[in-house]
Amino acid sequence: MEYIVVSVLNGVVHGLLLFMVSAGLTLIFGMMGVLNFAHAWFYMLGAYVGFTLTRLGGFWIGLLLAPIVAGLAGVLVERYMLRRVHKYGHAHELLLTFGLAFIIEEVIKLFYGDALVSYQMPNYMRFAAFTIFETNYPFYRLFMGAVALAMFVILYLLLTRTRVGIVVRAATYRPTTVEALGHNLPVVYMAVFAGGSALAGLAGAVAGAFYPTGPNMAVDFGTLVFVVVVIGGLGSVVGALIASLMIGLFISFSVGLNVSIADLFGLIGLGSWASDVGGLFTLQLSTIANSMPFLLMLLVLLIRPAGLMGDRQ
Amino acid sequence: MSAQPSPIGEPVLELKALRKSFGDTEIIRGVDLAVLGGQRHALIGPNGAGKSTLFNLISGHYAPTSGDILLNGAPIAGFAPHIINRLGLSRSFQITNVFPRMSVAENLRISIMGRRGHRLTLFRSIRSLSAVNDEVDEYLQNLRLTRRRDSLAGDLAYSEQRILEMGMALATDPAVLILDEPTAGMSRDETTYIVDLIRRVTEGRTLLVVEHDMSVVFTLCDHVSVLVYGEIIASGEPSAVRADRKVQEAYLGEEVH
Amino acid sequence: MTRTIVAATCFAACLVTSVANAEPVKIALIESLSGGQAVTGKLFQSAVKYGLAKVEAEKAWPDGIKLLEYDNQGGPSEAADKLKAAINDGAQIIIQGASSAIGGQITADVQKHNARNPGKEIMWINVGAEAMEFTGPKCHFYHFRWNGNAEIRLKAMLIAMKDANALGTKVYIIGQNYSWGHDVQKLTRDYAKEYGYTIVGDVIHDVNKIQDFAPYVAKIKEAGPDTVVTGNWSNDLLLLMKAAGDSGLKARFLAYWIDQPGNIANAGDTADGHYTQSTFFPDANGEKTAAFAEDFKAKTGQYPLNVQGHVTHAMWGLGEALKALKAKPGDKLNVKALASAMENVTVDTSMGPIKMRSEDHQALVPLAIAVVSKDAKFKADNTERGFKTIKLLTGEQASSPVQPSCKMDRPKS
Amino acid sequence: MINARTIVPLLAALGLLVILPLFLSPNLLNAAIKMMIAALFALAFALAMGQAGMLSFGHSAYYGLGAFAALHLMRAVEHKLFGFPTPMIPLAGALIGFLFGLVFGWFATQRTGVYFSMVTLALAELLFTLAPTWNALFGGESGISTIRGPSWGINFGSDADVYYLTLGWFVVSAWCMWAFTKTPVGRLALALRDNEQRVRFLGFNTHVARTLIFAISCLFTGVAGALLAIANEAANYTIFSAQASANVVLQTFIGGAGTFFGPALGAMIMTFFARITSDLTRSWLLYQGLIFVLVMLFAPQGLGGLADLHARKVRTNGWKHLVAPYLLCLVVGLLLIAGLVFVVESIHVVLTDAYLAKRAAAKGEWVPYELFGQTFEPFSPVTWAIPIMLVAIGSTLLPVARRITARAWLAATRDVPDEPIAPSASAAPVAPPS
Repeated sequence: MEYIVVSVLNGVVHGLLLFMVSAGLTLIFGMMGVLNFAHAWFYMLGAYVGFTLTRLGGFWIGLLLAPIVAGLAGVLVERYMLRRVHKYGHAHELLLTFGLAFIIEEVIKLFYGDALVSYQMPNYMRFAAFTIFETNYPFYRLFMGAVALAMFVILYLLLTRTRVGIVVRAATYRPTTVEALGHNLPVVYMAVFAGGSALAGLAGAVAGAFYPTGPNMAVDFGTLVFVVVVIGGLGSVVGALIASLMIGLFISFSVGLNVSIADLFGLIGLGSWASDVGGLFTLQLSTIANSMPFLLMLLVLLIRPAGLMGDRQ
Repeated sequence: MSAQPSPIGEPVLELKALRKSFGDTEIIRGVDLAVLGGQRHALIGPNGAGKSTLFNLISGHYAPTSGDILLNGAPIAGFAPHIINRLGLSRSFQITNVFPRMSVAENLRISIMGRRGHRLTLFRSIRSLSAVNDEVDEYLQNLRLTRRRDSLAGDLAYSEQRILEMGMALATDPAVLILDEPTAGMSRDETTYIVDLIRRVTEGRTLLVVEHDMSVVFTLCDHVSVLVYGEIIASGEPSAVRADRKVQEAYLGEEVH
Repeated sequence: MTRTIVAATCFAACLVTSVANAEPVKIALIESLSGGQAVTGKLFQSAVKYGLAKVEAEKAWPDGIKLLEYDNQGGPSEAADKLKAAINDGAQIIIQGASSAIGGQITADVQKHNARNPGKEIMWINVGAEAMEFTGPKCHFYHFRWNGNAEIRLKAMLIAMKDANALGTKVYIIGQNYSWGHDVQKLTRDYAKEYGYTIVGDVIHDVNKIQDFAPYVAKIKEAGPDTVVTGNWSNDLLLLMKAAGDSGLKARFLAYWIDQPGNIANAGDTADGHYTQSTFFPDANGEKTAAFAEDFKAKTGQYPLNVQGHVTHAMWGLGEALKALKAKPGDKLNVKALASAMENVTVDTSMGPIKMRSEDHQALVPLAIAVVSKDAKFKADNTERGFKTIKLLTGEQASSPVQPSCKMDRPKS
Repeated sequence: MINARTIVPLLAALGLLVILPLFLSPNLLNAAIKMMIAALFALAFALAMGQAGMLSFGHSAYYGLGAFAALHLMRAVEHKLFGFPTPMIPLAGALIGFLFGLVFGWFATQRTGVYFSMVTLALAELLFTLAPTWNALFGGESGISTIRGPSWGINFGSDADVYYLTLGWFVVSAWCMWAFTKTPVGRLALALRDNEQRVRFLGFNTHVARTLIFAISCLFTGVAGALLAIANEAANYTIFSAQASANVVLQTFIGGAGTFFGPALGAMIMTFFARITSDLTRSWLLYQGLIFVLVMLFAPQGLGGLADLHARKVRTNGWKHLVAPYLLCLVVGLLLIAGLVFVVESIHVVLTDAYLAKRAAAKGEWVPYELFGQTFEPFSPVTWAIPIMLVAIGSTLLPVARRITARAWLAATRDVPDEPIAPSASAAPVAPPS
């Protein structure tokens, strides 16, 4: 029981973190069709801005400015790069951002070095929110979860309840009509991209204070955010949330299960044969817990190509 | 060009109680339709009547929710598009749908080499398939595209692209050819030209055409069915359908002022 | 055709080597200097430079030595290319350490090169590849390991913690899913009886892919160990310590690599009270180690940390071996002779003498065991914390037996 | 179209490649081997990407599998289990590449666009995770190592032998892939790239066709992997890493995915670039990223595409218009690059620990730093003037150079019928929102 409760808590918060990082990408992907490969690098940018400002002015200023800096970077990227290559198709946009990821990472490394930097949350936030079965639950984990939920609510309301959201959504399906109605689509796109990048920046500033902030932090998330978006379904904010939570819970629970394929064969009396074969068969589920997102994505793509909440491929 | 023989007067393509829903919305609500061999059958109807959906069902793009589609008496509902094509039904598209970065000749060649069994031929050069290449020239000539042979399909004029588009469907040598708005977006002259061309190149084939332009319908087709809100409300000779009161109300009344 | 070309290339190569006669001995450092593992590669780089500066100052080789640096970009295939480049540039001594994967490539390539080019041997000075097999089944005459390995390090920590009554009786093992993690797992199990503990659980996980260790900590907590043994490094260690600290896990960590740069700064107070070991801590041997640390800092900008102690010592060991050859100006380095000399070399360091063991070419390195504490005399990462040495073991004390799988094939001379 | 105009330069290039080892230093010879392997990998990748529009993010899987297949075969020969001629070892890579291409491709090609990419990525990623734990097959962390056995009277000990072996396989494979474009399936690949849906309505089973094409691409990828295994005589699981997949994507697009030889060109240039610059500067990845972004922005069809454009459009004697403007562009480019490099490298030096140690020794003073063998004062106006001057001159000349080049281009291509150029080689991975 204790294990289950703790695992659910951990899984949910990790899932929310994933959502926080991928929310912006969902927005960009869904609204513009742009596959921003550099998304996780905007997350990294946010963390380093947060780190720098925590030293200079304070943690909260970092939290405020990180999304702004990341958003401005997003504006530059959209205005001067993506727009140029838009006519060559989405593959080109993807490849461009792919190169951009290298640049962001290397420039950060140029200034901050190859080692981890010490980005810490303020001490007054470092306490256990509650203790459950003698396990302390850090307040900051709840804080991250709350930020992620806030992002979700705001995004959801923004897209479904506001005029901007309606225009953006309409632009997804009928770009020419929306332009004919007098909406400035380039500006809308720029705003969407900047907004998505800003969300990544905020996520970086928030999560970077809890997880290590270093040169490899973007690579770790680089493809995972795509996995979330693809599992969730093209541009579906709800889908991304569900996918994130699924991945979080899946990992959290698979860690605790010492099960291998050989054990499954054991159920039908072939256990010793499978153990002898070794390799894949004796691999414990817990050892490959973090490959689960990819496995999950394979399954989803083969069974439900449009993703969990997507309506088309 | 050798068309596969269609049994004249027998139903070649039959739709029986065909239904298709997307989520809660039913787009096709029980369509019964028979296209006879050699017939030039037009399908007309106001916007949103479900004409394109019907075409997508027939050509295998969607699987029907219920009901049957028979091609030469054999059921094809839910079959993959390439199977349906191989069974002798080919379609053109409402939106121009060619291979824009390949030459005109290459576009046609894809159709022809597929039909001639070179679908996965790996160890022969294109140039050695002389039967295919001869036929490509023949089609180019018939479609009056010889002059544009080596142009990229994406660079053709719009009307030429529509002709190529139809030619590609035709080049798979189908018994039944279904054309989705072949004259959409064309000028009067172009329309006359293309209708004449269609009439000539589809000689001896069974034809099902979605068309908005009533003059095209009346010059090209010998049978008209009217689809309104997913149902066939009338079917018959053009003149008879024109006189049908239901059609007048539902369709012509609002379309032709 | 081919034969003439072979002849031509040989001819060119001979030209190069004959010209090289009067030149300094070339030593090639092949490390990860860019990309994700650059931080480790640069640690090696600065210590190698520092160590060789002394070798050069002492004129260990009359014509001097020259360091060539190559970036292996973190990959074995690139390392193979750079090794070839180094050989072609005239390097006779190869230094590498940051990864056993790359070490595997280098040790095999060195063997093949030597088999194919008798008389033009090269040697690999291993300053960090810790997989057991390099001094086991893959051991050979031209490889020398100057660092510890999974067993040496584990044994040292067990001795020290047992002495300090910090080990307890219940041990949990968490490690990374590759040879290093497996080595640590196996050895911890093997030593259970000798040091009087039982394994209450173990888990192996993906390498450097996990963002959240809380589930693992939950699992550890359930098992209720006194001590958690982990060979994790980099993010995997840091995240594990943080998650453990946050959840209020009471167990101590016996962790191999807490002293990697950035760890202390990032882990904050969650690192307090955990045990680690190293081939060098500034407070390990009083004034001697402190003096070395200060000199190192003056030259390179920071106190020696992590691998830097033994990397420096390895360079000095190389210097001693070079000196033992008693070469005259103009002499060409004979690597076979150098390897023979290095087999029995002893080098004096602030940590105590380091002796190379000729049976398997594993150096007997003194190890210091430390606990992370605010009381530490030397602080790490510009924080208020540092490593407080609780025990210093001599090379003999820390050593592990020669692996029977090592069949050293010595050249007949 | 085989005619004298294409065959003569090709034969000349081949002849050059054959005699090249006579002139190359051992280092360059080794570089040439790796460049050919990279080029072959890129060509194989482009067969799926450039021709059939399948952007695979997991081609390292087949590269690695090809390498391990070759290594196991070489090991079997080394342990005298059976005999097998060394020059034929890449066949093992081809076979394994093809088989896995069929199986993995069967799953991946059920999807198109970005979903296809994600499936290939996931498959490669799973392999990357499993490989280090499967010691019997992949040899754990240190991988599998073996030795090239002598056969056919050649001992395959020297790089020159490996060079000729690689060259032979490169030429044969490249010829096969070129011939592939002339087959019905090769043409079908282009049609699939342009409009997969339409192909389906023309009677083709596109899933089978795409699987076959993907598997053929994997076959040659396997050959490239096997050649790498032969050259290195070892491999470990890192060969499956996403970085290897990413590299081939980068190289292919820098070279130009839409032309046949572009990817090979890109791979050769970038492999050489990495090899040279990685020992010169720690920021070479930054420069590589910059090159990639600049190519994507200003020459989206890649270097091969640019060359192709010149070959198609420039009149026979049009070159004389272009030489001077291009030289001007080169100068401007060099000025800008020099300015940028100076700034980047200066920052790099000033932020190293060694420099900080020097500053500490000088009690916090900004001591001079060394760069390119010169000494610079960090805050001296002279130091700052260098990059500012370079960049200022470069950016002033830039618009001028662009104008002159545009005019020269018009002059050089006059009288050539103005065929619109296809937008780009890459097919959109996602259907545009409709």
